[in-house]
Amino acid sequence: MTLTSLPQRHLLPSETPIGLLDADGRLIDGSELTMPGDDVLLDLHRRMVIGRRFDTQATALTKQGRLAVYPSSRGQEACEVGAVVALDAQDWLFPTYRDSVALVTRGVDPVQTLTLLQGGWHLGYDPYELRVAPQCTPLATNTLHAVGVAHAARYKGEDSVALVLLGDGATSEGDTHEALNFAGVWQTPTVFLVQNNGYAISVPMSKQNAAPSLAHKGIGYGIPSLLIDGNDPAAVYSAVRQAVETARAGGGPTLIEAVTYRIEAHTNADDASRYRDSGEVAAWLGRDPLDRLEAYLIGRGLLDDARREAVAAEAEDFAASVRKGMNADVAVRPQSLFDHVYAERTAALREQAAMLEAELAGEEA
Amino acid sequence: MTLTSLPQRHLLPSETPIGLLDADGRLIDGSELTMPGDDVLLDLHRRMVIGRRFDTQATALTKQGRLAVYPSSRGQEACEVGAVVALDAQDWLFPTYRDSVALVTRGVDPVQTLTLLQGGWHLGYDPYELRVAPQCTPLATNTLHAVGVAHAARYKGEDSVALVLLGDGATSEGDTHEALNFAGVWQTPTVFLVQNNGYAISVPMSKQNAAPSLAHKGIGYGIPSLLIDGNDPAAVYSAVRQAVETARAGGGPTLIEAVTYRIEAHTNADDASRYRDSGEVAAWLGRDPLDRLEAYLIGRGLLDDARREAVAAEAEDFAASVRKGMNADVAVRPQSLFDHVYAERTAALREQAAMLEAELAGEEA
Amino acid sequence: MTTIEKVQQLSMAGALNAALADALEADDRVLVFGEDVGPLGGVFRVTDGLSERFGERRVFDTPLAESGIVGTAIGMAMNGLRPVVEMQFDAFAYPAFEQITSHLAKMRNRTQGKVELPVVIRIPYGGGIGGVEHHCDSSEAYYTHTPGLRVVTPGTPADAYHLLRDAIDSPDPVIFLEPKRRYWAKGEVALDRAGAPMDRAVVRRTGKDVTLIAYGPMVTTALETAEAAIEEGWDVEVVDLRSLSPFDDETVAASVRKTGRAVVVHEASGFCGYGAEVAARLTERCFHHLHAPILRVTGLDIPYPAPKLEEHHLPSVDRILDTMARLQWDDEVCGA
Amino acid sequence: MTTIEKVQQLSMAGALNAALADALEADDRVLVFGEDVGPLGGVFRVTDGLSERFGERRVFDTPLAESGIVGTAIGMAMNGLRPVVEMQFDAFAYPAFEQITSHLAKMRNRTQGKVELPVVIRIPYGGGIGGVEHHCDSSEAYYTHTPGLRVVTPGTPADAYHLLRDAIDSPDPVIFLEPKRRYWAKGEVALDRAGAPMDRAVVRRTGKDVTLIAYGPMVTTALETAEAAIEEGWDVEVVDLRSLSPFDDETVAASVRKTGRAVVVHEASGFCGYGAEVAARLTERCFHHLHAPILRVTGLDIPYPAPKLEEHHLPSVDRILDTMARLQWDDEVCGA
Ligand SMILES: Cc1ncc(C[n+]2csc(CCOP(=O)(O)OP(=O)(O)O)c2C)c(N)n1
Ligand SMILES: Cc1ncc(C[n+]2csc(CCOP(=O)(O)OP(=O)(O)O)c2C)c(N)n1
Ligand SMILES: [Mg+2]
Ligand SMILES: [Mg+2]
Repeated sequence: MTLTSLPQRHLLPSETPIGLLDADGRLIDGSELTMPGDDVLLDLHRRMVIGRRFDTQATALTKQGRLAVYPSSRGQEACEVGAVVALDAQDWLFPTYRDSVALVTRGVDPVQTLTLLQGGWHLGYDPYELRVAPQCTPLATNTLHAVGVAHAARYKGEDSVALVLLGDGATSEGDTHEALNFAGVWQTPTVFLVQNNGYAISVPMSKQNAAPSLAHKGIGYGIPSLLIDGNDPAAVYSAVRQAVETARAGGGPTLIEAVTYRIEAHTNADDASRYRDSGEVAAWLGRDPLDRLEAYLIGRGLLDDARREAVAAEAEDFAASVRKGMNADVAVRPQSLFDHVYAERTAALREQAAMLEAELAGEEA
Repeated sequence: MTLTSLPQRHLLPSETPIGLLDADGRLIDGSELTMPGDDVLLDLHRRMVIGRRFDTQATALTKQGRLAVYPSSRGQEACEVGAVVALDAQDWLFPTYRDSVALVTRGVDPVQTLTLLQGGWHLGYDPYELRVAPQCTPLATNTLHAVGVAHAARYKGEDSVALVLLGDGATSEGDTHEALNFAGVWQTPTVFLVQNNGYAISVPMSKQNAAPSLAHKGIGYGIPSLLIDGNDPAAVYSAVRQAVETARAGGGPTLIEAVTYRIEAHTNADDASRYRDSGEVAAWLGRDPLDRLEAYLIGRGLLDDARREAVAAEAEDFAASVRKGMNADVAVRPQSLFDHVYAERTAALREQAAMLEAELAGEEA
Repeated sequence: MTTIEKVQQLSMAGALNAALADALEADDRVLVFGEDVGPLGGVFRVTDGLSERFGERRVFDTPLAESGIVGTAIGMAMNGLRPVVEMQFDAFAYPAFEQITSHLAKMRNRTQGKVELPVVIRIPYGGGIGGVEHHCDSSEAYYTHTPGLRVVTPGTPADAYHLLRDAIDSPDPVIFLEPKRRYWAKGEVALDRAGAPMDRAVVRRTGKDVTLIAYGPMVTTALETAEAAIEEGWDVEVVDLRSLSPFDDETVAASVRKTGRAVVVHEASGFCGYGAEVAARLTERCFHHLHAPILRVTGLDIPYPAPKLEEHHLPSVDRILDTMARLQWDDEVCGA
Repeated sequence: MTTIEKVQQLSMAGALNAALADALEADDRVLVFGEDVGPLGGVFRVTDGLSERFGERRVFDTPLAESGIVGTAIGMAMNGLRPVVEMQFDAFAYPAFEQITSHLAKMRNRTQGKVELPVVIRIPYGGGIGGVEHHCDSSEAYYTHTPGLRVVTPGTPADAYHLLRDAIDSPDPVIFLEPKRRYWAKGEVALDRAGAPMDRAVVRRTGKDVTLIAYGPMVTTALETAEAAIEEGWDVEVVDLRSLSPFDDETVAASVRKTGRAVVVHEASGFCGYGAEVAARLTERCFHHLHAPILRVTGLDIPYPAPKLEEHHLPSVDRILDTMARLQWDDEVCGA
C-alpha cells in the first residue's frame, strides 16, 4: 500500500520542508505549493525590507533605553511578512511577543506596536481596528483564543479566518494540544503557523520534541499539515494563503510548520553564546529570506536598483518615524490604573484611586 | 514510495485495530501481534472472570449504599486484565478511577481498593507495596506522574517500566500531550494505554477527537503507536507486553489505543439512556471479551467445564470476601484528619485538632 | 413587581436552568458549553433540556479540556459572543487556571477597555454531598484574589436565577460558584429581573447582637444557626454576601457597626481563605465598634476529607454557636 | 558556629546558586530541572554553571511545559528523588496549578502519609524590575491557601541559602518564592546549616511602637521604612515572616502584643491577599493588645501594571509611613 493511497495521507506533512525558492533564490521545480504572482512577491519584498529595518531599529532602541526589552525576529521575516500578507482584511491575526514585524506588516502603527515593550501600557493598539489580537506572552494560550474567535466567526456567519503564530517551544504546552483538538473537532477556520526557529530561549529542538517534525502533530487531531521552508517568503505566503482559503471555504484548520532560524539572541537581554555556536548562526545567515527573494526578483528582472533604493528609502523613513515616535516621552496617567479593571470602578478602586490622588498631590505640594 | 519504507512508518498505527482473536474467538491469521502462551491465556481467563465478578459485586454494593459511587469497567476486562498481567513485579501501574479491576488483578486487596469509593479515606492501599499509584480522578494528570516515575527508575538504574491507563476523554487534556512529549524526548520507559471505551461520560468520540484514531497522536511525539482491539485479551496482553519489553530494553515509550466499550453507564449515578441507544450496547455485548476468550480456549481444548466451574467458584469466593469486607463498618478516626497534611502537625493543625477533640468530647458528654 | 405567573417553586438547579433558558432566549449571542452539558444536561442536570430546546449550535459538549473550554470561550467573547461555560466540579477548573488568571481576568485591563470578555464560568463548588476527593473543593479565594474577575455565589434558588441572569449580562467576566449541596433545595423564584444588584450583599435576617456573614452553601447553615441562637439569647443578623468580589463594604460594615460582633463562615479552609479578607477589612472599617475580634468558622486547614469524615471539616451550627460564645459577651466593652 | 571560609559576600542569586550546588553535592537524589536551567543557567542565572558541574543528567532543560515539569517532578519524587524545579516567572507557574493543587499538595494526605513528595518549586516572583506583563505577579496567596504546601520566601541572601537548603531537605513540598528584584542585592552568607528553622519568622529589627510585618521583597523596604520612621518618632519592629505557610503565630503575635500596633506589607493585591490572613489571625490572637486595627499596605487591587506605572502600585516607604500615621497614636487607648 503506498502512502498516498492511505486515507490519512493528506494529514501528514512531507518528510522534509517544501518550498518554492531555494536558498539561492532559484525556483524549485514541481513544488506542491503555488507560486504567488509577481505583485505579491514585490509586496513581500518591500514589506520584508521595511520589517527588517523596523527590527534593527527596535533593537537599537533597547540600547538607548527607550525599550525595556525587544525580542527580535531577524531571520524570520519570511514568516512574519509572508503569513500576514496572505490574510485578508476580515481575517484575524494572533501574534506572540516576537511578532512585532508581523504587526507592522499588518498595518499596526509601529509606535503603538512598541507600547508593550516601552512599558507605557500592556498594549498600544485597538485589537479590533485591524483584527490583531494583543501580542501574547503566556506561551500557546492564544492558540485557544484563535480557535474561539474563528468559531464565533462561523457562528455569526462571517467568513473570516484566524491565523495564530506560535513558536517551536510553545508547541510543548498543553494549550497547543487543546487548541488543535478543538479546532479539529469543531472544524474551525483557524490556521496554526509554527515558526520553528530552532530555539525556545536556549533550548534546542532536540530537547523539545522527538517527532519527525512538529507538523507531524497534525494527524493526531485530524488536521492536515504542511512542513515548509520558513525562510522562503514565497512558500510561507503560498502555504498560509492556501490554508486560509481552505478554512474560509469551510475546509477547517491547517497546521503549518515553517522551519526558520532566530538570528539574534532570544531578546536583547539574552546571551546566546552560552548555548549555541556562532558557526550555526553564520550558516543560517547564508539562508537569509530577504537575500533569496531579492536574488529571485533580480533574476526575474522584477527588481532593479531603482526599486531597491526606493524601498530602502521607504524603510529608512519608516525607521525615522519610529525613532521620532519613541523619543517622544510617554505620558502615563496614574489614574488610568483604575479605569479598566472592571467596566466600572468598584468602591474599593475608588478608595484606592483617591489614596493615589492624595499621594501625588502631596508629592507635588 | 511505500508507507513502510518511510522512516516514520513505525510511528504510525495500523488503519484499523489489530487483534489476535476475532469477536467469535477465532484466531486471526498473520497478526502483527504475538500470541501469548496457553498458561498466560488461562491466567487471563481466570482473572477476567474474577474481575467481572468483582465488578458486578461492586455495582451491587452501590445499591446497598455501601459504596458512594462505582465506575464499572464491565466490557473492558480485556484491557483491565490483559494490561496488568503483562507487567512484572518491578513495574508500576498508574490506574484511573475506572480501573478497580486492574487493581485487584494486580493483587491489591479488594476492600482496600474500594476504600476510596466507600468514603473512608482517599486511598486504602500502600502504593509502594505492589507499585500501584493511587487511582487518579483528575483526568490525565497521572500520565505525567508515570513519566516521572519511569524517568526516576532509569536515573536510579532500575529496569522497571510504568504503565499508565487513561480514557479516550482524557486524551484531550493538555497533560496527556505534555506527558507524551516528555516521554518522547526523554525516552522514558512508559507505556500509555488508552482505553477508548467510546464515551467520556456522555460525550462520544465524534465530539472528542477528529484524528483517524487516538493512536495517531504518537507520531507527533516520535512515539511508536499501536491501534488494537481492546476487547481481545490476547491482543491487549501481547501489545502491552511487547511495549513493556521494548521500554525495559531502553527502547522508549509506546502509545497503545485499545478500542473497547463501556457497557454500563459512566457510574451507577449516571443515566446512559440520555445519550446512547440500547442497540449500541447490545451490539457491543456481542463482542464480549470474556466470551471470545472462552470460545477460543474451549475450541483449543484448554478450558473444560470443570475448570470453568472452578474459576467461577473462585470468583464467587472472591465476591463473598468483598461483601464481607465491605459490610464491616469502617472505623474512621477523626484525628487522622490532621496527621497527613504535613510530615508533622503544624501549630495551627494542633489547635484545630484540639478544637475537634473538645467538640467530640462534648458530644459524648 | 412580579406578575403572579412568573413566581415558581424551584430547586436551585431548576432556577439556574431557567436562568440559562431565559438568557438563551433573550440573546442569541449567549452560548452554553462544557463537558456533558449537551444531551446529558450536565452531571447535575443544570443544563437539562437546553440543547434539545436551543439546538447543539448553542448548547454543546466540548472535548474534555478545561483550559480549552475557557480559552475558546475567551476567543468567542473577543468576537462578540457571550459564552456561559461549565466546569464540571470545582477542582476540575484548575487546569483552566492560567486562562482564567492571565487572560480572562486581565484582557480588559491589558487592552485599556478595548476588549471586554463577558464570559461566565459556572463552577459547582463545596462539599456536604459525600463526594470523593477532588469533588468538593471550595476554590473561591483563588478567584477573589484575582483582580478583574467578579465572583458571585447564590445562597437561595431566587438568587440563583437573578445572579446568573445578571452574570450573563455583565460586561465583566464572572466566576459563578454554585453551592452543589443546595442544588436540590427548593424556594420561591420570581422569573424576572427585579431584586438586588449583582454586587450587593443582602441582610437575610435582622438581629441586633451579632452579624453572621455567610455565602453560598453556608447561607442556609447561617439561618439555621440564627434560629438555634435564640435559645442562647443571641439575636443574630445574617448577611448573605452574594458577591464575593467586589465586596459590599457598605451593607456589611453597617451591620457590623450595629451589632458590634461578627462571625464569618465558609467551607473553604481558613488559612488565607475568603474569611480572612472579610475579617481584616471589617476590622479596619469597624474597629471602634467591635466588642470582640471578628471570628471565622471555616473548613479545617486540610485537604477536603473523604465522605465519612467531611462532617468534622465543615462548619456546623454547633461549631458556629461555639464560636459565637467566644465573642466576649460579658467583657467590659470599650471603643464602641 | 561557622568557620570563616564559609562566610561569603553573595548576591541572593549567588546564594541560591550555592544552595543548589551544595544540595546537589550532598545528595544525588537531588535533581534540578526546568526551562533554560541547563547550559543557559536560567534567565536569572540562578542555576549558572550547575549543569556543567553536575552533568545534564542532574541539571537539565525540559520541554516547555510547566504542568509537565511539575507533574514529572511529582512522579520522580514518588520514586525516591528530590526534584528542585524552576518556573521561569510567577505567572508561568499557573499552567501547573492543577498539578500543584490537586497532586503536589495532596499526595501525602491522600495516601495517609505513604507517599511523600519532597519537591521544591522555585518561583521568581514580584515586581519592581520594569518587567512587562505576566512577569511580575505575586502569587503567594494561591499557594498559601492550599493545605499541604509549605510556602517560604527569603528576604536576604543568607536566608536564600538557608531556606533553600531546608526546603530541599523538607519531606513536604515547598513553594519557594524568590523575590526577583532582590536577586542582585548582596549580603553576608554563611554556607552552613545553622540559623532559624524554616518555619520560623525572624525579628530583623527590634522596636517598641509598631510591628511592621514583611516578607520577601518587602523586607528591605520594611527596614528602610523603620529607619525613616525614626524621624517621625516611631520605633518600628520589623518581622520577616520567611515562612508564609505555616505561619509562625508565636513570634509574630509576641511582637504585636508588645507593640500594640501592626502593619503588614506585601506587593500582591490586597483583596484576599496574604496580608488579610496576617491581619485576621493576629487580630483574633491579640485583640485586647491592639491600639488600632492592623493595617495593610499592599499592591492595588488591579492587574500588575506596566513598567512605567508600577511605582504607583508597589508599597513604598512613604505609603507605609502614611499608613502608620493612621494607627491612632493620639487616641484614648483601651482594651490593651
Ligand atoms: C507559559 C509560559 N512559560 C514560560 C514562558 C517564558 N518564555 C518566554 S519566551 C520562551 C521561549 C519560547 O520559545 P518559542 O515558543 O520557540 O518561541 P520563540 O521565542 O523562539 O519565538 C519562554 C520559555 C512564557 N512566556 N510562557
Ligand atoms: C480534569 C478533569 N475534568 C473533568 C473530570 C470529570 N470527569 C470524570 S470522568 C470524566 C469522563 C472521562 O472520560 P474518559 O477519559 O473517556 O474515561 P472513562 O470514564 O470513559 O473511563 C469526566 C469528564 C475529571 N475527573 N477531571
Ligand atoms: Mg523558538
Ligand atoms: Mg471513555
